[in-house]
Amino acid sequence: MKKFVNDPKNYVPEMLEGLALANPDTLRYVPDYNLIMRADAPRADKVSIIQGSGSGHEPAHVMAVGPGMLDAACPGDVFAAPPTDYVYETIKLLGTPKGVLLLVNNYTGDRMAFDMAQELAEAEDVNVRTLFIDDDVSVQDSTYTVGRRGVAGNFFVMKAVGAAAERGADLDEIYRIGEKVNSVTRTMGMALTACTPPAKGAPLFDLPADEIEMGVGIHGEPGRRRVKLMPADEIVDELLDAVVTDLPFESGDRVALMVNGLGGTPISELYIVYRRAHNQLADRGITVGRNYVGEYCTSLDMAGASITLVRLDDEIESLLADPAEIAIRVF
Amino acid sequence: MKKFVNDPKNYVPEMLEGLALANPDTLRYVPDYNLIMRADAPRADKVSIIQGSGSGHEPAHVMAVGPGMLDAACPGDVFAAPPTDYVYETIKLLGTPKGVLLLVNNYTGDRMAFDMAQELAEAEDVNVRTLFIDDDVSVQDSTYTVGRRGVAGNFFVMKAVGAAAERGADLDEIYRIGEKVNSVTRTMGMALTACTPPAKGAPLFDLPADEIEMGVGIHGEPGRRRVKLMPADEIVDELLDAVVTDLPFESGDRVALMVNGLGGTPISELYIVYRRAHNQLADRGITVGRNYVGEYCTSLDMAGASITLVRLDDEIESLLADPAEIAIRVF
Amino acid sequence: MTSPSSANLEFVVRTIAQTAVDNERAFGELDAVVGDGDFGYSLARGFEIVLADWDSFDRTEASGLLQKIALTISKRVGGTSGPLWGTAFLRASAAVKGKTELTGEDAVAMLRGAAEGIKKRGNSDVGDKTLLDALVPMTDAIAERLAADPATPAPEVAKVAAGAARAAADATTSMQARRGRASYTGERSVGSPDAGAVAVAVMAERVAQTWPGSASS
Amino acid sequence: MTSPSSANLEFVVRTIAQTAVDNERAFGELDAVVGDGDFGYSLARGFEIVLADWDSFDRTEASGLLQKIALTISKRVGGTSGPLWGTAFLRASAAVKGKTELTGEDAVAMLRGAAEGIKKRGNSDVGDKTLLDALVPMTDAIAERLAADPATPAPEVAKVAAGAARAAADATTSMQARRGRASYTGERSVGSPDAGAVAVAVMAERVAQTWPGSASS
Ligand SMILES: Nc1ncnc2c1ncn2[C@@H]1O[C@H](COP(=O)(O)OP(=O)(O)O)[C@@H](O)[C@H]1O
Ligand SMILES: Nc1ncnc2c1ncn2[C@@H]1O[C@H](COP(=O)(O)OP(=O)(O)O)[C@@H](O)[C@H]1O
Ligand SMILES: [Mg+2]
Ligand SMILES: [Mg+2]
Ligand SMILES: [Mg+2]
Ligand SMILES: [Mg+2]
Repeated sequence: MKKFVNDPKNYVPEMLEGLALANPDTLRYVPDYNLIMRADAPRADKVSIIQGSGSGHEPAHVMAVGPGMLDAACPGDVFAAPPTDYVYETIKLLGTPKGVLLLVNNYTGDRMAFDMAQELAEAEDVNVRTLFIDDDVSVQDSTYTVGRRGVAGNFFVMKAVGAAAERGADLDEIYRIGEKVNSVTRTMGMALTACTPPAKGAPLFDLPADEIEMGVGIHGEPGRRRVKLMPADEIVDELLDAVVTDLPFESGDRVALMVNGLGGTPISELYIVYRRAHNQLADRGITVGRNYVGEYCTSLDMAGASITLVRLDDEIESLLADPAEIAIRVF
Repeated sequence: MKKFVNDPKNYVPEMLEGLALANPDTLRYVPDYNLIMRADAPRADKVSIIQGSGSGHEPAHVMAVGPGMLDAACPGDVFAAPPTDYVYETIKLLGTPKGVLLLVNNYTGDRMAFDMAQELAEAEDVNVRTLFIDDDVSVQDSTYTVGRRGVAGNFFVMKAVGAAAERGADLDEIYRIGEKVNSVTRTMGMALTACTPPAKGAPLFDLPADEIEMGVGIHGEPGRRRVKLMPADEIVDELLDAVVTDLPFESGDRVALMVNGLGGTPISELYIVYRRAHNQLADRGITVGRNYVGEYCTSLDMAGASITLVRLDDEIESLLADPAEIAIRVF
Repeated sequence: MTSPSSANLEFVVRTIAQTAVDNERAFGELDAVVGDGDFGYSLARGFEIVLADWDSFDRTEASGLLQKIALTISKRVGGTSGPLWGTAFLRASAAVKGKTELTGEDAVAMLRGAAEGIKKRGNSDVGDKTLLDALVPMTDAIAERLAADPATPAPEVAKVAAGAARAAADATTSMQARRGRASYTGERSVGSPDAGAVAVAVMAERVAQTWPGSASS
Repeated sequence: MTSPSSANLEFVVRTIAQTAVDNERAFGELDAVVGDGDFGYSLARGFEIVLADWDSFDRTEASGLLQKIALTISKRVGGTSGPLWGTAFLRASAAVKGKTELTGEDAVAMLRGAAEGIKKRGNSDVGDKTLLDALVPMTDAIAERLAADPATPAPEVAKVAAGAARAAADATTSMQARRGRASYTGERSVGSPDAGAVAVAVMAERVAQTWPGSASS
């Protein structure tokens, strides 16, 4: 396994320690609950926003903590939902009179941990609501599955509710906004290579040198289908078509377009993807109002990308444009 | 080759096209000279800053164009200095009464192309100065080599001279600042894996599963030595020691610390690296005044990282803290 | 059957814990086929604490011991397994609340409680290709055997349980996952057994093989 | 020696260009050993334009043709090779300025001009493990042969050149690079030949093998 890792068991805590050392004035690391929080949280005049999920998706979500976005992130081990207890303690630490919003990607483990923790916290009179994010179109939603997965689109929900919370909105209003953003957000991703979880020390799955996985999950879950390697433009066309037709996005729509790298793909390639996606949307009469090219929700060192579209309206666009200060930065 | 690529010959132009499509109001792509420039450049009241180099190091340098940093970047093909002619045309396009500063990483091809272009431009009365950046401690500087290479430390030179130019400084003053920053900047990198240039379609060198390359160049040039895979902390210690003892950085120094990913390494691992580097510097009595964790100067999809230190003084720190707006962004 | 004494319960729980720790890698590999590969890691992190803290647990009462283990698991185990296995131990604890001597019926009640807890927490049932597909058939086999011969010796019951769990776990291979991460893969989940079900079988086999005084131990 | 006519020059230049295009991958591999692997790509991008634009070039005068090629290379070839090969063609052009008929001495003068240009531009010399280590010995061998027998037929001169270039290129294997990207690797550059020197040898060999009317063509 070729990684910067010491003992794989310390992968997450050492990363969090590094993050806190790099942001001593703004972030606080609470090792007991594996928690990253704003140094100035909780604030009595503001709803606290918490996102939890497995680790391995950085910058989601620990590096999205800061003014205008999350008040805390409560990560589990790599690809594992956090223990119920940690979620519960995080809610208690961040509790404010205005309440707490939990953002949870729709996975069985995360749902259960957050459900249980919410119950426990409510028993202590913390006002909590939980919003599930499920933007991944690669999984068919049906009663036979646990529903769509939450993937890179969670960024937009975090950003919008983070901005609304900063503006002083109350919990129900923030919840409404989060649900609305989720309802107009769609994503599909694909893997060029597998990722290597540090505790496993080997690639999570075998992907031959000439095959790719369309619709892969951000935990390396197999996707829709495995196909032969294709040129960039063909990959983009397939992803985009799945995303566009799902909502569906239509001619005249104004969208945010995110090209998200899965961890092992350089940003040069992401712009090659962006180029095609932008042009294809233009051909469909869809205008890109805001764009995001980079890493937002990764899958460790997986090479690959996802494409997310959000249908914009004035409210969403204005929330996305609000300032935010988080750990991923250039200066 | 597992990449988002169409025809490898179009790798760079398609990336640049994507970049321009994503930043229609601020950036302009000039396909004839493979050039990315600020849409509002040149400005008569300001020295123009141009950085050129091979491609494959993104976000360096095409994604560092914008207010407070570069006025233009003039990239060559992957790992190849730009043709002389393109550099010459770029200088002419960006020429202002206050002059033009060329930032060039110290490689034979780049030096030659920029030297020739400068001569040509001066013949047409453009006021040009060229600053060579050579922060890589892994290469011994001697009369038998072409000297140190310029690597991720170029970010700090760009940032400082970009800020100075924005403040209105004249060409000589900006040159002085750039030289000063370069003189207190030191970097060393290492590779966990080789990178795959799109035109080659295969890894640039063979690195067995249990070996790493210490002191690798950002074009996949072999480094100081090849060693067995080590835990993250040991790798960091070796890189940091080489960097610290070179200037040398000493107890009481205040520094900027950059942990730069080489393209295939996820940011989670970079924070594991940061943690160790920060703690080791503290042990040496060196204070981290500013830190940078992410990708600044990559080597395509290479897994690996470099560590850069800059000795800060009030002037440098203030320039680094100035605002800048470039294409890599979160919102 | 001689009643499963408190010592027997301790033996079973410790064996489960040790099996989880010893099979961290193997269970992870199973989960990697159509899941995300962390199942072994998650279980091992919880159960290694159970083993480390064992001597500090108050073991005078079965229900209390099981509750303590449930808490350790919810505290330290993440993923889907944390809530599921935590709930399972909590419900097993509830099933024998106040009892000092445990009978064969109590063993069945604990296992049924665990299965019901998992079903509720996981919104799942037999047939969804989860650990329930080993746990429930195993419990049924134990109940059946005890109904036929209430005096079946404990090691014999353990063998029956192991055989039933293994057969049921193997049978998950042909099933299509409808719950958990594997369900995203639809038909592609067919062809490999469920990691959780196999874990139950391996634990049951280890219990049977190492039962104190058992032939094959 | 029959004077290398304008047709001969055209043949040599076209052969060099075609060789660069045909060997894009091979030259790249050589550069990848201790360099960055783009040498073949860089050369091919320039020379494919030379071939494509060939018919549009004014070929009535040797010097003008070589200058045109020099410009094409500086326009389109990046890396170290752009300035070096561009300079080489420019200096070759200067060496025969105004001449209409080219002699063997002119061929030597063009090659010497090219080598001097490279040395100046690259701040390098024979012994640094660069293309100079094939180009200069090859030029010396041509000059020597023409001094010994000024009437040596052109195909024969080409063979001499190819043999000398190949031997010299092979000999770079044992050298340590002191210029160019390979120099960063210090002693690790020993053991593989220089990509630029091999390219010169391959081009010279192709010229010799395909010389119009030559035995082996
Ligand atoms: N909804 C559910 N109900 C019951 N068991 C489940 C459910 N979802 C998953 N499982 C079991 O959990 C196992 C996977 O556990 P684990 O790897 O910890 O979960 P995750 O998918 O969160 O990584 C599966 O093999 C299956 O036996
Ligand atoms: N300073 C120099 N002088 C002469 N030849 C050089 C010099 N540096 C490099 N070369 C030649 O150029 C070749 C490499 O060219 P190329 O791959 O285009 O350069 P780069 O190192 O910029 O990628 C080397 O094999 C060598 O023959
Ligand atoms: Mg998991
Ligand atoms: Mg090069
Ligand atoms: Mg799992
Ligand atoms: Mg090269």
